[in-house]
Amino acid sequence: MTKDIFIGEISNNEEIQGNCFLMKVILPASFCDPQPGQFVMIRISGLYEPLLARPISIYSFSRGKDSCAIELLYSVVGKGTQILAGLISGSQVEIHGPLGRCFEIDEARKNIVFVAGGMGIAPLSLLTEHLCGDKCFSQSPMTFYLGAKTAKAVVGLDKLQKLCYNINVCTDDGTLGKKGLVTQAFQKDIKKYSPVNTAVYACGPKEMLKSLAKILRGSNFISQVSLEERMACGIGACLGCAVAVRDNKGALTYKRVCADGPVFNLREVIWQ
Amino acid sequence: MTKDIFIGEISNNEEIQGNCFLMKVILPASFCDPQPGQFVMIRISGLYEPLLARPISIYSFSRGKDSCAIELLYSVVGKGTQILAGLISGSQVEIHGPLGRCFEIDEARKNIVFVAGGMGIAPLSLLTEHLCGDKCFSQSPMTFYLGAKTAKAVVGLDKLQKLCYNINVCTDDGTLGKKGLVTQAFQKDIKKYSPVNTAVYACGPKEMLKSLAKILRGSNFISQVSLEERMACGIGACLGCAVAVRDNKGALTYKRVCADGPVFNLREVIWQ
Amino acid sequence: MKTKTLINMAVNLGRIRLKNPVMTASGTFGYGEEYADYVDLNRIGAIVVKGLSLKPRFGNPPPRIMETAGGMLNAIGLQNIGVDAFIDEKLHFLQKFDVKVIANIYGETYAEYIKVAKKLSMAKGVHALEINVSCPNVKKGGISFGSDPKTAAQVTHKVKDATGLPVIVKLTPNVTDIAAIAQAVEKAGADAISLINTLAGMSVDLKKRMPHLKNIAGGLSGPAIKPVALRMVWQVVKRVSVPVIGIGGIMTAEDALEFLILGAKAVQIGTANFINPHATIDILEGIKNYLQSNKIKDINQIIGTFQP
Amino acid sequence: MKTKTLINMAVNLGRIRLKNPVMTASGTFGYGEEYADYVDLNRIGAIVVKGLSLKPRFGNPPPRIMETAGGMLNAIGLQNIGVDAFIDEKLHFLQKFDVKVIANIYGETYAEYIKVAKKLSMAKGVHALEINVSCPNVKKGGISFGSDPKTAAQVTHKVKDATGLPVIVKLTPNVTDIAAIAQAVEKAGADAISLINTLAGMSVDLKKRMPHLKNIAGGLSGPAIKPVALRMVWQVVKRVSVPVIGIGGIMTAEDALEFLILGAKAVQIGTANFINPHATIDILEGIKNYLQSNKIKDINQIIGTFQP
Ligand SMILES: Cc1cc2nc3c(=O)[nH]c(=O)nc-3n(C[C@H](O)[C@H](O)[C@H](O)COP(=O)(O)OP(=O)(O)OC[C@H]3O[C@@H](n4cnc5c(N)ncnc54)[C@H](O)[C@@H]3O)c2cc1C
Ligand SMILES: Cc1cc2nc3c(=O)[nH]c(=O)nc-3n(C[C@H](O)[C@H](O)[C@H](O)COP(=O)(O)OP(=O)(O)OC[C@H]3O[C@@H](n4cnc5c(N)ncnc54)[C@H](O)[C@@H]3O)c2cc1C
Ligand SMILES: Cc1cc2nc3c(=O)[nH]c(=O)nc-3n(C[C@H](O)[C@H](O)[C@H](O)COP(=O)(O)O)c2cc1C
Ligand SMILES: Cc1cc2nc3c(=O)[nH]c(=O)nc-3n(C[C@H](O)[C@H](O)[C@H](O)COP(=O)(O)O)c2cc1C
Ligand code: FES
Ligand code: FES
Repeated sequence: MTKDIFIGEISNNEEIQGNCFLMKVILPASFCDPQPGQFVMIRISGLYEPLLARPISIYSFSRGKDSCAIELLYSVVGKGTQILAGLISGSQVEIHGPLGRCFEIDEARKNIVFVAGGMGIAPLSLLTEHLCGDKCFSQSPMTFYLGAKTAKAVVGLDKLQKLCYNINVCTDDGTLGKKGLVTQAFQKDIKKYSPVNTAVYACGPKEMLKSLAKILRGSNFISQVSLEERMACGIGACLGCAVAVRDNKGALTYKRVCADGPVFNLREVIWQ
Repeated sequence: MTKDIFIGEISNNEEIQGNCFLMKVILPASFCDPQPGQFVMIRISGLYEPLLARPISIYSFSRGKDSCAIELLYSVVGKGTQILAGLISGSQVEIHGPLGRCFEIDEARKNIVFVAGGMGIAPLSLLTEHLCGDKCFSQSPMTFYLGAKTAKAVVGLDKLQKLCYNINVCTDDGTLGKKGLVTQAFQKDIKKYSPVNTAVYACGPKEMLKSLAKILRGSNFISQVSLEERMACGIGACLGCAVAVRDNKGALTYKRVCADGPVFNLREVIWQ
Repeated sequence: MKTKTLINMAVNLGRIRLKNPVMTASGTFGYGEEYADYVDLNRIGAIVVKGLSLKPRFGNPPPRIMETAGGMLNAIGLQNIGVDAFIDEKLHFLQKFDVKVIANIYGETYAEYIKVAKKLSMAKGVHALEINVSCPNVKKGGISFGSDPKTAAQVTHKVKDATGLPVIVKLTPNVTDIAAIAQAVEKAGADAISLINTLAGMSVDLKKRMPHLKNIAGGLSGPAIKPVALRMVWQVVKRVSVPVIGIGGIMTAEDALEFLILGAKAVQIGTANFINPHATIDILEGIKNYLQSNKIKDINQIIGTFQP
Repeated sequence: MKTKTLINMAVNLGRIRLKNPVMTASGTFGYGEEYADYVDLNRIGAIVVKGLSLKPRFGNPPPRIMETAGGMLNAIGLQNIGVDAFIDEKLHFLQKFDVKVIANIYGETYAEYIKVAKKLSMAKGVHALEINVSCPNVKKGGISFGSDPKTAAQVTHKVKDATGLPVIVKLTPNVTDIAAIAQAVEKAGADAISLINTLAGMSVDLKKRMPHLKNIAGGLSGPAIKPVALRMVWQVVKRVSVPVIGIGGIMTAEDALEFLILGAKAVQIGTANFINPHATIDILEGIKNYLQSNKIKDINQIIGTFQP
């Protein structure tokens, strides 16, 4: 009986780029400090439309004296996010979380590479912030590969630039940074990184993660990826958010993105 | 193809008494002038919750140069009205109307009596306004019987006092005006009115109208009442808003509150 | 706008050719008149009128409707003016429009179905019959004709014998195996099959501690039932070769397209008309826009595109 | 607050006495553990665990869920750890609480049902079995055991013979005559009947032009199905004398009370747990408040109060 859903108040919710919103939610002090990679389930109280809460990664977190605040970076892709985008400051939302397993940090791997596609920047941005604040990594080389369809879809760059000096932006149409896929940009540079010293953290569309898996296959790189799947409960009860992974014996089994993830070792994921 | 649903903008929506709200909606100029007794179906666009529009009488109407405005007086009794009450100024609503048949005015009956219970004041207030503006009735004696459960439930009195000098307020608990039912107050006075010269207009809870029917049974008074029933379409297509009435031969038949009413001759209504 | 006219929207429901696949659902569009001020009736694929019985019917006592989550319950009780009054008073109005008119019919005995069908077949301006088999079969103790393949087939058979008009059989979803019933009515001669009618449902008033509807139970319609309707349409299209018309919770063009993609040749719009009297036309336009933005030139190219 | 304790909330489900009528629905509350941080499990009437099969099952490939209007579709595919792992790994945790534990079981053959039932009957800490008869009967070509009175009765019979525990039979709503099935399982020895399981449904992804669920069809749950659930509970309570447990779209105390007023002795909370992990307790408190403000001292006085 220690956990519950929190009622949060939206203090800001604006379109920062075409179709992409940044929402700040003020929460009671009892909301736990989230770890990078964790997410919340967000819902409008009282309404059955949408019925289910939507999972959104925690993009930033700050704690005040009597309250704390999270920021969510989300793009409007369907009805649920559409309704979220319509909420004005002062509106109340139900926030369930922080949920899920965070990125695991291996102190032995000092060289950090991030690969983000689209909204994948959200959890990786929080991770970057954490690592920068961690004295164990403060001297670590960090490289960020950030991909998007087009210049207008690149979000969160401002904040990132304050944290990370080495950012490679790619767009599918070349309107910002290099033209091409973010995984291609990483692949070009891959020789720069020593597999045993490097940790690759990635989040983005399935196709991007699939390419990354191909690139890293057979190598000694360690890579953790944050996956997405439709969710109902967010806490491991409904088994709705299944993802196919290899078990110890290499056989296919299903894990729950919400409770066993959303962060998985890239190696264990089975791409269909 | 002359009719359509209008998108209105709420310019004001406040609680004027415990649980009772006054909403002002700005509408395009193409919205027709409503007649007293007519109503609108109101809904929040885009949502399926509530699914159906709610019928609310037009309480007041004004026409500007490029737009017009209606006022709705409503009490929160369930989910739909609850959601309406939560809408802030600037919100958009779908307004369908004006709908239904209005009160019919008999120029021969110059003596006017209104009997309103609770929210029943809404259509009767608009009717009073109309009659006051009608030169045929400008000299007519008008008496308003206004009933409510308690003082706090009496609404619209301010506006009414500007229109009608003879207002009898009754509350069930005697906290305002006379103690007792509004129909009892009318019954006490009934001898004052000549049946053939008087028109009685009434709106209120079913029990109130039923009592009125009893009081007027066998007399020569003419009475028109505005009825309520759950509605889906509001335009006579679904047959959902049936009310039992007597046909020409005195046999039971069903009429549609939305299209054949909401105003009926008290005499034809069958009370179950 | 010009390019839109290049998209073919016409579909064939067996012998009936519709200018587009957007029809109205029986009982939700009156006799057409009620919506004529809102919608250009010439633009609708077909108008299915309120269910007609041999004699006029009063219907059920109120309350007759109640809202539920994403849906509504109705227990109208098939109130209607009767087939004769329809022919004498209502058909004339509909004939002024260039639109297919489909008469939805029902009876409590086979004989009633036959008589209503015969009367409508002789009237001018009716293009097809739609048999509502959800009605209680008085002889069989009130169990609906449509809940058993045998009685459903029997009604179909008898109506087919009584009319030269194309016959659509409208199925009830309150059954274990809708595909078996569809196959039975197809074998009995149905020219097309429409589904679903409403799901039987209830709701309870906590203040009165009794059902909201005077009739106790009613029929559930609206967005809430769309998943059930889609599933049943899918089960039926796989098993019959006559055209299938999808009905149930269609509020938008996207909803309609879901049915078409699964193989429905046309759709009927019901409850949506109540909350948007312009729904049929909005849906028609929306389907055209979808086809256009996907560069599809013929509606028939989207129908049944999902094949597992 | 003190006066609240004076209200009796205990109900009897045949041989099982529940401290209150609020149970969890199978598959929506995991094995209890998942919600133990949110809810004091001691306060729940009974916990029905995720459906158990003889062998562990992987379940269906994703996507497994999809939201619909007022509801959700799921095609989990009965993923579970298997009855042995449940007994070895999960039961222990539940035994720490003063709560009735009900094991929901299913099989693809009679033999499987029997074996699962026997294993659970020998384990300590299981208070009753709930038979899920919605599963495909492999021998009968995949038609569910619960869609035919004969097979439903047969499963009931066999499980009853295999166990000394009270047996609840959980009915599927995808049938023509739910009351006939209820009567059949009552006759076969069911100690109680719970209903409804999910309605079969589908939804289509317009971008991919294929169903959202990999499994094509899934089960519809949530507020959308409440009217159907209420109607079926009403049909069943009228025809059986064993206790009936109402399930389907219960989100609030008011929803639960609708079922109780119609005659359900208890209710199960399903989808509501997903959007409010505290739903069971909120509903329990809400029922108490309703009774208190209506001056009713015993929950049993509200059960079945509607009599037409
Ligand atoms: C752990 C986790 C973290 C996430 N973090 C973010 C984030 O920080 N920012 C962000 O914009 N989005 C994030 N998402 C995705 C977000 O949850 C979905 O975009 C959202 O639920 C879509 O809801 P909708 O009602 O608008 O779309 P729907 O109408 O439900 O669907 C529209 C489209 O979105 C896809 N979709 C729906 N739900 C999900 C889901 N749960 N995961 C993936 N795709 C989905 C559908 O396949 C469909 O193509 C995250 C998802 C997960 C699982
Ligand atoms: C022609 C007409 C004019 C009306 N004018 C007004 C008005 O000016 N001001 C006002 O406050 N109300 C008015 N009403 C009543 C109003 O429509 C209902 O109070 C409203 O629909 C309730 O919606 P809900 O979702 O809040 O309640 P629900 O949750 O749907 O129901 C709550 C309670 O309200 C009752 N109710 C629901 N719908 C109706 C209905 N259509 N008619 C009567 N009772 C209903 C129910 O029986 C129930 O007891 C009018 C009704 C009609 C038919
Ligand atoms: C108020 C109402 C009346 C209806 N009357 C009839 C009818 O007379 N005959 C019939 O076959 N179906 C009738 N139906 C069922 C609809 O035609 C349709 O099958 C059902 O409502 C599902 O579609 P929807 O969800 O789009 O409304 C009626 C439905 C409603 C809501
Ligand atoms: C994700 C999910 C999993 C379910 N798993 C089971 C199950 O294993 N066994 C079973 O009998 N019912 C199962 N059900 C059905 C529920 O127990 C319940 O009958 C149904 O969801 C209707 O109730 P609701 O509307 O309150 O959710 C499941 C439902 C959902 C949504
Ligand atoms: S969302 Fe329910 S188990 Fe993951
Ligand atoms: S509300 Fe549809 S006929 Fe009156």
